[in-house]
Amino acid sequence: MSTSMMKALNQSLRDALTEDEKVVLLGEDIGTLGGVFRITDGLKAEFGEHRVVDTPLAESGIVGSAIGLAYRGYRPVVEIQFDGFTYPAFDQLVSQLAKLHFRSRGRVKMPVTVRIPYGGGIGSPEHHSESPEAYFSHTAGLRVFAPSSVEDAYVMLRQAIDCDDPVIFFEPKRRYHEKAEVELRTPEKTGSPKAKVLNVGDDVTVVGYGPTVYTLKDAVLAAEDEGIGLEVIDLRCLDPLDLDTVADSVKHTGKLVVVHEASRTSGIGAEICAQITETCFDYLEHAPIRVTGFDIPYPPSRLESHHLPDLDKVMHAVDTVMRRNETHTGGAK
Amino acid sequence: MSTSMMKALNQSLRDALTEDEKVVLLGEDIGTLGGVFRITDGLKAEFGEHRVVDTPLAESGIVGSAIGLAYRGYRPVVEIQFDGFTYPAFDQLVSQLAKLHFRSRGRVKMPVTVRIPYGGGIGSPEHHSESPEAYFSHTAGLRVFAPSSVEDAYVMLRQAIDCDDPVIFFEPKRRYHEKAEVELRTPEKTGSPKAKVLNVGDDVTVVGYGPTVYTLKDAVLAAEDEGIGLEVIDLRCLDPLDLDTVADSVKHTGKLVVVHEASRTSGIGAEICAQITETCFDYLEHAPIRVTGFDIPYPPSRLESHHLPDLDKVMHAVDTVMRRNETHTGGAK
Amino acid sequence: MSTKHIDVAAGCLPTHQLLNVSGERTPDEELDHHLTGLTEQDLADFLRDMVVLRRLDNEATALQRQGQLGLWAPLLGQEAAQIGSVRATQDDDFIFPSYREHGVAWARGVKAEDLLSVWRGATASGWDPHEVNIACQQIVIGSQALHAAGYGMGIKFDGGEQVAVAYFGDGATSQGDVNEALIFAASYQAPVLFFCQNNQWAISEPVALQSRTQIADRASGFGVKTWRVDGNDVLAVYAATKAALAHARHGLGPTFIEAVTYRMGSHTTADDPTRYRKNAQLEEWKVKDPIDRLVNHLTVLGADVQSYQQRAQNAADKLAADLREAITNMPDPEPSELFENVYSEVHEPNRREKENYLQYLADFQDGEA
Amino acid sequence: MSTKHIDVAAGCLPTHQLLNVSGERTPDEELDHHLTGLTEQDLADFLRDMVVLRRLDNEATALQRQGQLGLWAPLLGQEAAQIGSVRATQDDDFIFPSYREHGVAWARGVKAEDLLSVWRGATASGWDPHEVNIACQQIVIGSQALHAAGYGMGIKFDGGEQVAVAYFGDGATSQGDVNEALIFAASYQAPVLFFCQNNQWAISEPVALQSRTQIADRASGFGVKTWRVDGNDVLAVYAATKAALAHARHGLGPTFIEAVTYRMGSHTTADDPTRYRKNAQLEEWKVKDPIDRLVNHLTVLGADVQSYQQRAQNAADKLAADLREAITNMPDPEPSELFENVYSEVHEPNRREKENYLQYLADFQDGEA
Ligand SMILES: Cc1ncc(C[n+]2csc(CCOP(=O)(O)OP(=O)(O)O)c2C)c(N)n1
Ligand SMILES: Cc1ncc(C[n+]2csc(CCOP(=O)(O)OP(=O)(O)O)c2C)c(N)n1
Ligand SMILES: [Mg+2]
Ligand SMILES: [Mg+2]
Repeated sequence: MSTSMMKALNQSLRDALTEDEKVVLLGEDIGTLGGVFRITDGLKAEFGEHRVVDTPLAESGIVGSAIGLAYRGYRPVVEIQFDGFTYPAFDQLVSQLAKLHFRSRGRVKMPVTVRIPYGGGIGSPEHHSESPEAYFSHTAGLRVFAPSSVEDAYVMLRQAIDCDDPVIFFEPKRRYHEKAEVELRTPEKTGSPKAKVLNVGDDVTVVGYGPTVYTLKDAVLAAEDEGIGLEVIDLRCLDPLDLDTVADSVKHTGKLVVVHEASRTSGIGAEICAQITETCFDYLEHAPIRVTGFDIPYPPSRLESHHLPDLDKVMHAVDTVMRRNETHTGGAK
Repeated sequence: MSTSMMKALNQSLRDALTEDEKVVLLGEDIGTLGGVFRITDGLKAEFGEHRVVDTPLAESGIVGSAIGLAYRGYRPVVEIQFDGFTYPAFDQLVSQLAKLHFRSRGRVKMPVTVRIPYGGGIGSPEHHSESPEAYFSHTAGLRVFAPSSVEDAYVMLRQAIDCDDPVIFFEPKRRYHEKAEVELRTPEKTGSPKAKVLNVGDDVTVVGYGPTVYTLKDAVLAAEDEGIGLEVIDLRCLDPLDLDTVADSVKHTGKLVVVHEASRTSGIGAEICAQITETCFDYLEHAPIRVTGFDIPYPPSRLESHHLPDLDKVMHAVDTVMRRNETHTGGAK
Repeated sequence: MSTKHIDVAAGCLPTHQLLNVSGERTPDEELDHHLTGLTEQDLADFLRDMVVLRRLDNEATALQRQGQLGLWAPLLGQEAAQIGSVRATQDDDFIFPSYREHGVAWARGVKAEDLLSVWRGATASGWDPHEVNIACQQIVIGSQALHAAGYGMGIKFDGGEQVAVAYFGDGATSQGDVNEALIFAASYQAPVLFFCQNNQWAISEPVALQSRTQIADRASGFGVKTWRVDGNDVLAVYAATKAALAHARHGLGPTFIEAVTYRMGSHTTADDPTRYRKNAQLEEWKVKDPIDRLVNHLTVLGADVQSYQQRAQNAADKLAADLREAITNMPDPEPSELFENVYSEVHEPNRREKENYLQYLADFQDGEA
Repeated sequence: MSTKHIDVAAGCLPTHQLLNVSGERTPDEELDHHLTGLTEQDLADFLRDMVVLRRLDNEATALQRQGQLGLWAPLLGQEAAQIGSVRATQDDDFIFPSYREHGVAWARGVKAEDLLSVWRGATASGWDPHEVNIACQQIVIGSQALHAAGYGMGIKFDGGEQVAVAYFGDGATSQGDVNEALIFAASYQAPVLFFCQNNQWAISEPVALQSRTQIADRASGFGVKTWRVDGNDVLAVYAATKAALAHARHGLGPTFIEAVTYRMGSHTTADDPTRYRKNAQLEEWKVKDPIDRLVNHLTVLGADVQSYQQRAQNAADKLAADLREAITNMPDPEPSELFENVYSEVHEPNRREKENYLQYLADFQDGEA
């Protein structure tokens, strides 16, 4: 059956709502409208207004009340309408949600999932194209999931909801319409997803997640044409990072390119490069490099194609670590 | 004249208030009380309640109204009472303060300084010992200053206030009482401070900032005893990072240890290690490593000495990059 | 819609109306004198403003449909709320708008194409805030209310005569920032006008979800002087705004206006309101149309309405044609702009990033990369 | 203090008082019947609670001075506000306290040493929230109000009979979160009681800086049923809390209580109130002391006050001795605790970090490192 990522997410929520009556959804416009991206389409009609809850327009309020619901034994799934509207809830996310399990010495569980459609490339106005994942990666106590495929969207959202820890769940909004032939099956295990090798190759390890993974798949073909074998890894989970999988690969290829849309400085790419350098120092043939968004506010949409990692920039970085272009570091900076 | 860091900061604010009538201070308890750390002691009495403004208890309100004051042509200097209370203002800091110059295409200036006493080691309760600098380092549009010495506290605060860009100004609160013989002189240039080599050495480059710099100075002596020469660099400015100074050093020593109190994952240390690996790959004799706080919420104070980088951990890391202890990575993880 | 949000508590504050639906002037002891000096010509100008604005709005929607804009947020139905209020301000009152105050910016002299350039995705800001005394448009709901509070504090500190005006919607009143702004403005008794266009909806959410009292009553609880007005009545909006600004200029502190209006169109061009609201409600509000209301009033006054309408129509036609021309010919920004104005003083990493990327692009064009 | 904050608007809501300063019962039509069933023994228990609590507070301050605690936030003067309210709750009402509600936690059965262990820096939480139905204490001003709103929404969703109670101070009312909490609770008509102890100060800031209206009036603007009570009158606090909880249990939605009281001591042991407030104010409030008030009332009632006081004194002595013993012998936590409960399910980096550090410590002890 061919399913889109939107539908897979919708089904994932439906199945979670069906299986556990303590699952409740909260967010702006998620009820009657079904969400601005229609991810919750039909769920209020099916489960009622006490399970699928339209909230007042206040993100701190949404996350804060989800925390209260978790105290009451609920398993809230929160939708933040767009990435750029996460920040009003930052205090509740960082000082409360992330820390309550620790603060309570394990007595209070915070099984809250915070869904955030993120990333650019859809021609939106300001605040609708951000990639704030590094903030949460730096925050102990949170898990951060970032599915890239239709199947992962379904499975990982189920895992996130089942997880007793808070999960920030980043949905690659510009891939919402991607389709795949998949059977959506309830996952067996919770915990955090592991990184996945999407393509085996000998020359360069290329790591990405979420919306950039499609670009990396294109890069595999482009590199093949040039006789370069890319080992492509989809991280899937950004916290905890499964860098054993990456290290295994780099020990084999000796070269690493990390790709993300978020700004480069102090982004997740920096952590990956730093750790891999630590664990694979003797194997590295070139410094790990990054292909990322620039260190600028997300630009007006008519310029966003320059800001986003694309096939050319990834290939340029591959050439760089292969020492094929020595003059400058270009797109990978 | 012997001056404490507290006094130097107080004098810096006094001089700024005197020289430019558009400078206004805003914060909780900064007026009549002079701030919980007394940094603004006496200033309300001297300059009046329209220059030194006690605000209602709301951090978003403080930063948001500072932005409005900047629109009006003021140069607000905001005090966030403690690091852990920065987050309610996160949206105003990240979506407004950082982006308004870009958003307005350069027509609006945001010369706002946000002073944050940060870091641990003073036996405080939760939320009073955090090191949130990486969040701001990842946010384009902000500058991030982190003085470590009495003199820098004075000079860099003047520079921050003079700077037409927003500056997040991190004050190492556990060093507030440090004293030094200094003459406090108005700096000649604004812009961002450069990194400073505090000790010249041949063997290992050790980079820190703010509260850890004192530890690094101790490490110089301890290492000398062991016959190791440390080149110690105080970063001073965390955004923009002046890594040319660090790279020059690492090209000489071939080894790098980065030290900060903040949690390790996706901290500023990761960025420094990643960039230095890029620029100095062929010079490195060992992977750059980090001595940082753990990836945990800041612990209860009776455990904080374990969490904080100390002389032993720094020396252990030095030994590691010198390949003197091979068994495990210990404190540096 | 859920039943639990229907029984909104009856408010304490009356809704001021100076023009009934038929266009007759209804007396209002508190507001009447704020209309003193308003001539028939002024009313005709209001009419022209509203007609031109509606056309601008329609044209923008059409341009979006044709792919010339990325998105558009129509103001259809809110013309009186915007024109009535902005026309009551002085040019040096500083305005902090949200993303829907096209009328406010346009009335202050912002060119239509500059307004639309942001929605085209060609630029981050359509005007110079210091030239027109309007801050950059605000998308993050409610944030600008605090900026207005701060600006008002500044006026108070430097003894200015101006007023800071924040515009926001009914939904925005749920944001912490708007509430904190009321607190700050009240605490310092700063000259700030909080102007809330209650257009009944925040995307798909009815106002009753945000507040069980009248929004105007909420503001009263903060000790802020408040008016609730018929937002489709340009005279009531104008008079209340005059009253509020006078209050501020007399040093009496912040004020709040709830302009009760209706978003006749979709939330944005990406929205489909049929999914969440009944046509009947729209029909109800059509009767209260702000332009019809003023036309009726001019008729009641015995004015030469047709010639006023004609004049307005001509201005609208011209604006629409010029706008279309300007937008369809608008060039894309240069990639170098990506790196500009991130900082007011370029710093080294910023400079290098720009240099590297422009070099990369140049090499690429040379077919090197 | 600046003059601009003195002319607070006169409030609409009256301040309920059931005991005047001399301890005489004053009639209150709205609240009187909520005292039905309260016996002299209950009053004596209130007295004991308050006396013990004051002793606990004094002892903690002393222990802090002696370096046994890192910090302490005294509740001196707020005993009636805390005891009167918590004694009106049911055990399964869930409470979200701030950092000063020692009396609330203690009355619910939290041991004094467990309370103090957090202030000692020995642990992050002094109790199991699910055992005593009190959330972890909250330091970030106002955050817990939203948790209470959410908990109350949960009660509403699952049809429970409980009420969620948020405690916070006057300063907290300026935080966006508290205002959003009122909005959420009102929107869903959730069973939530917002209990504000207006102790006149937020560290050095007088309440007039936060609000120019009575805080209770602010809540009314949100459509939340509100009482303003004399917070040093244990009967008024008790009765109002009973009324509020009944309101919620009848499905009538959220309520707000402003308990007007006074922080007789310093903000915390790190604070020096002589820097910002006049002694005269303290003297004024001493006359209104909550314990004296109840003693006076028992005297007026003709009760054997001395024996009640003796009993209270004995309980207080015992608590103080036990507490000192427990605190001075309290061991420091093990370093391994650093890494525990960061996640409910240990993950690999967390496991490795713990293992590495414990190994490092072990090596260190072996003199290796
Ligand atoms: C902080 C934040 N959250 C969510 C959004 C998404 N959003 C854009 S407009 C809107 C509704 C706003 O409603 P209202 O304040 O009534 O203004 P209106 O659109 O009716 O003019 C929402 C939820 C946003 N822009 N900012
Ligand atoms: C978000 C936040 N900002 C600042 C502080 C620092 N702080 C601790 S207590 C306090 C004053 C609180 O006053 P109030 O709410 O009246 O409670 P009280 O202390 O009087 O009980 C402040 C500013 C904090 N804990 N949290
Ligand atoms: Mg609206
Ligand atoms: Mg207080």
